[in-house]
Amino acid sequence: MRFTVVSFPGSNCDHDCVRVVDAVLGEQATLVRHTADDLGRPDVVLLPGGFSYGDYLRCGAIAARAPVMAAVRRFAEGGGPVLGICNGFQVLTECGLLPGALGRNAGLDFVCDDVWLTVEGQATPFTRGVPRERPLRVPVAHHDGCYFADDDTLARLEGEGQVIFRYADAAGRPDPTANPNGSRANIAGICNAAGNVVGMMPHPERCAEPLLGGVDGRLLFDAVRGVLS
Amino acid sequence: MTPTPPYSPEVIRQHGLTPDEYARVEALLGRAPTWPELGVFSVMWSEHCAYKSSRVHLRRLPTKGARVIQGPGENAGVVDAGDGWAVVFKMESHNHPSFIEPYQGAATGVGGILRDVFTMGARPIALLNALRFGRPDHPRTPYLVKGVVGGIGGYGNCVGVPTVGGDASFDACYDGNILVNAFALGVARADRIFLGRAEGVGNPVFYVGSKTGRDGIHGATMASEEFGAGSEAKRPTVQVGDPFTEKLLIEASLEVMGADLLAGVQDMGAAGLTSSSCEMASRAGSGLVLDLDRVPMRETGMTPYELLLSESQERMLMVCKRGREDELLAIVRRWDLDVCEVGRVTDSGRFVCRWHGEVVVDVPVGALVDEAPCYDRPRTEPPPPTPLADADLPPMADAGADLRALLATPTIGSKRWIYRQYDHMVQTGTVIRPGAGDAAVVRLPETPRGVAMSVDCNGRYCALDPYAGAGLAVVESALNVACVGARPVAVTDCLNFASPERPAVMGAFAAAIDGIAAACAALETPVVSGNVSLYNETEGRGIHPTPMIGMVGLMDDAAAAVGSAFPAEGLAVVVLGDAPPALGGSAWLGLHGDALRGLPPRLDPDGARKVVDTLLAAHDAGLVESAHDVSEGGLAVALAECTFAHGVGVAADLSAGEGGLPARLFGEAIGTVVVATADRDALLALAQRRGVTAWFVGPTGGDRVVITVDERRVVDASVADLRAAWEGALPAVVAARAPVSGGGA
Amino acid sequence: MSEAGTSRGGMKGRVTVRLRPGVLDVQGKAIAHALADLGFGETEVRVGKVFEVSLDAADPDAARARLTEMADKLLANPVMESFEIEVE
Amino acid sequence: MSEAGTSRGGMKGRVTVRLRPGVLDVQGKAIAHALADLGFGETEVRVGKVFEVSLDAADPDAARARLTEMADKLLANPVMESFEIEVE
Ligand SMILES: Nc1ncnc2c1ncn2[C@@H]1O[C@H](COP(=O)(O)OP(=O)(O)O)[C@@H](O)[C@H]1O
Ligand SMILES: [Mg+2]
Repeated sequence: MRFTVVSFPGSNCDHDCVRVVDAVLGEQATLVRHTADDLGRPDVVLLPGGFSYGDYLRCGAIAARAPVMAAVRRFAEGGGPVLGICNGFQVLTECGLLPGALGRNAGLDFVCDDVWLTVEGQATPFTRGVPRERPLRVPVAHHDGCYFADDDTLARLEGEGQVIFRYADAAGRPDPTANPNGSRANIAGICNAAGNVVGMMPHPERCAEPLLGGVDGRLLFDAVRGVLS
Repeated sequence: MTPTPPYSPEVIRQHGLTPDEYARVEALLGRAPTWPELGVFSVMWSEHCAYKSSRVHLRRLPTKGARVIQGPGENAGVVDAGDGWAVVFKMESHNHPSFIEPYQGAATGVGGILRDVFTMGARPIALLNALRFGRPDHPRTPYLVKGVVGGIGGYGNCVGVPTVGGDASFDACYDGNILVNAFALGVARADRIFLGRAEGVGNPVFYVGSKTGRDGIHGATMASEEFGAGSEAKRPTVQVGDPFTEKLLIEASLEVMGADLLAGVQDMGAAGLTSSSCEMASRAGSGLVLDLDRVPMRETGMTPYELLLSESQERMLMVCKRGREDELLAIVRRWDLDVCEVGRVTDSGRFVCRWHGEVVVDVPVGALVDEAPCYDRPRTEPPPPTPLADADLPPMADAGADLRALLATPTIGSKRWIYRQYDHMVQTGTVIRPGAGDAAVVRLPETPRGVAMSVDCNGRYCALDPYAGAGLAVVESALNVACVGARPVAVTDCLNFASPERPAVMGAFAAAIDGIAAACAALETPVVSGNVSLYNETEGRGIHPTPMIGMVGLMDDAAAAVGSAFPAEGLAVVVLGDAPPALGGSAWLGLHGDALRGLPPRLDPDGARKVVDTLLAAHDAGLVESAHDVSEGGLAVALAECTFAHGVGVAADLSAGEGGLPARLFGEAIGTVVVATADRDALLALAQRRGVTAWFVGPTGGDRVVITVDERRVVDASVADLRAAWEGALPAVVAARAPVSGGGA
Repeated sequence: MSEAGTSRGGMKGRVTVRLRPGVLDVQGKAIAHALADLGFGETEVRVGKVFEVSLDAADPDAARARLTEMADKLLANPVMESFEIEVE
Repeated sequence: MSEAGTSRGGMKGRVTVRLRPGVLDVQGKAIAHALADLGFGETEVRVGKVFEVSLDAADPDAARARLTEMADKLLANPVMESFEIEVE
């Protein structure tokens, strides 16, 4: 199975994603640069975390306009599974493949910590079969992870089951105190209407090996592998 | 108009040169220096570049060892990590810029230390930082803390190098002079280390990275004739960090090095183009000619003087192998960086700069480097510390209350508020995160091995006894590394002191060097890189001597790394080591008045070595479930800290301890370790075989911290309550609102 | 390519980007708090960005058109932000 | 406490904070680059912040004086930034 990881100048979790794909999952990973017009026939596309273009304008804003995004859009519109992680999520909202926007954390500071996530929707290739009974423990590391969408959009997301992950406490309750960044409705991840494009602020690639203190993130990668094989 | 000689005494003074030094400049040149030459001498002969007050003493540090691939003298130290891998690391100060502009000062400190590491061909995989702030209630402290932490995070997070640990404490002596010491570590193949040498006559020299502006040009220029009244816009400006460009520079540099295109390379750090060029030429015994007008410039009207002295960030000087220029250009341009051929390596032994064809600098490299002043400044022996009489000890009314109060001081309290703002997991290699163990552990890419790192220094001990205090910083950092299960292998340092022109400061400096040397020798941890920061004082008030130590350790199996907190109930808690508890300079003394009294902990390098070896043997035997060294706040604080992460309490009986109650509980026995083990008998037997004192203090379990002495329950507190005090310490300091626009994107 | 404020084609403009009303301005709120702590009494603060752009353009109208396009395409995110153009 | 721009004591002002000339503007640099990539040609961009403040003040002069003080004390960092005040 082929995973393409899209790398923008300033992406810094691109190699972490490659590592999960090849060293942990044992699948094929290809790194594709921002200037590429071709993704190399992938089965799955990952948009990694980091600070594309320094995040100097808005997070993900400049990357969303990079040449490679045309190919990502084609792949997504063709139903291919796309996962945007952290900066990748920001890129997906900036280019309109996902609704809403990500703003400055409510606490104003960068937050790097483990959080708990409830899995709300299993209708995406990255969550199919992922257990909903217990929350997942996954790290976040971002300065601008506060999910915003207007009331109508939010109602639509909730109504259509497009909210995929919510910040929760260890018992799986989406408590406001468990929200690390002030996101509306504790939203940590969403998908598009078709369900094939998923964006999330937490970093599943950072908890896919026991050595790093957790393996819940691996469930997402295993899920997409299961769906495609 | 460019000033011309003769220069007024005032101008010479502004360039940091004494009349004697200036006379030597003229003698070496056989003429008066041109204006740009004066600038070049000014920076090359500065304390920062020439180590003129410290050099004679630094020679006493042990720098050799079986694992050392590169000791001091290059951009960073290099140590063999096994299987053909090397770790490359260094620590550096950015104290003054961080006091002026905390966000950018700290950020550019991180950028600078990263360049020192990747310039050697190593990919940076970890950052640490050691911070010293003034009193928690000083009006400027919250602003400085927020700015510095924001800047470190802002830079490190963006470049994608995890900040995995550090050290932070608060003391009135840093009110007017904070310390921001940044440490970086990278990995490289041991046979692919790059050196800062301008090798190969005729090789082209390339400037790579950001354009040059008037950033950070030293203060001398501010008052010099070059800036007439009203030339506000030309004022030298604060250095601004551009971590995005740094990230590109890392990737481009490593790619260029990987393609074997370079004969030498060096980052432009302090004193920018001047020091990078001269140091490279000096190390190679070559010369350089530069065409300054070709340097990519950010502003209009820049002069040769400014170009030579600018400290614009994110720039490198690369000596390309002749014939490989196009490959270099292609790589660097693909990373969207400015690049320009600015000169050539010569065999003249001279540093020559041209400006539109005209020679404006022509100086023997030796005059700038080898002939730089070197002083053995007058010094006075540090007075021996005086023991505290029992009568001088404050009475201890309530040990439980004291324990809680100590945990609530920001120096001892949790540093979570800090490291939560640092991406400590990027690169997916962090095995022991900040807060989880006594040292950070990061896996060495492509191997099962781990590298452990810790930075430490207790300035109060150093103020009382610089020899012991500096040695104890080595001991503490070595123990921290051993606690997680790694063998300490080498040291980098950052020696922060007040003015070397004061004999007492110089005496302390010399003594600190000897203390470090003694401890490093016993532990077989040579010093492979470091930095000296002098003149840390405001209005004649100096900081405590603060020789920060960064210790690096190695372990074969990163997965075997152990945390500091009790992981489970029913384990046996054993204290390893016989260092006597000391109250001199202790946090407990500080709780009840002036801490700067009495005898600090004793330095026993050989004893420390035995504890390190025993601890590592215990790790190898699988006898260590957790390990935490005793430091500020003593044994009681160490025990309490061990209960927080997993909420597992402890019942400790300290009757076998030494001294009165305060000493037993809060005496700082540097060199002892709290170990939790599942096999108490085996651990005690192992220690005994190795001649190391070990005593069982009690079992883990419950949800309270209970300490008894001679059948008296002196502490009985809930873990949750103590933890709340400990976690609240730093947030309370920064709760005071600070200016918002002090920097940051 | 110098940064030192040389204007190109004579034209200079300014794009001010603001958060839309209804979008929580956490920075503005924090600043209002800080101002209150400093004794400035109760205030309301909204934080925006201003981009000062020097560009080649034939005349102010052309400059305005291009700045509008820049804002639409890059400088503002319509989900959360609105913008305003001024030309010197 | 509403956020939606209700004014207090009638007064509204604006503090524009800019980097001093010569101070590296990393954001401006990246944005100019991005604009060029999007086909907008060569531009120069400097990024500033604008604080729109509603405050109680007797008259425009009083408002201006208070805004100046706010900028001095909090909104601008004199080491790197300069500011400008406008009152409605
Ligand atoms: N400035 C800092 N940056 C990052 N981590 C820090 C900093 N200061 C402290 N830490 C982390 O917080 C934890 C506790 O530090 P410290 O209180 O110094 O513990 P100890 O006394 O055991 O050395 C350690 O993991 C340390 O790395
Ligand atoms: Mg410490």
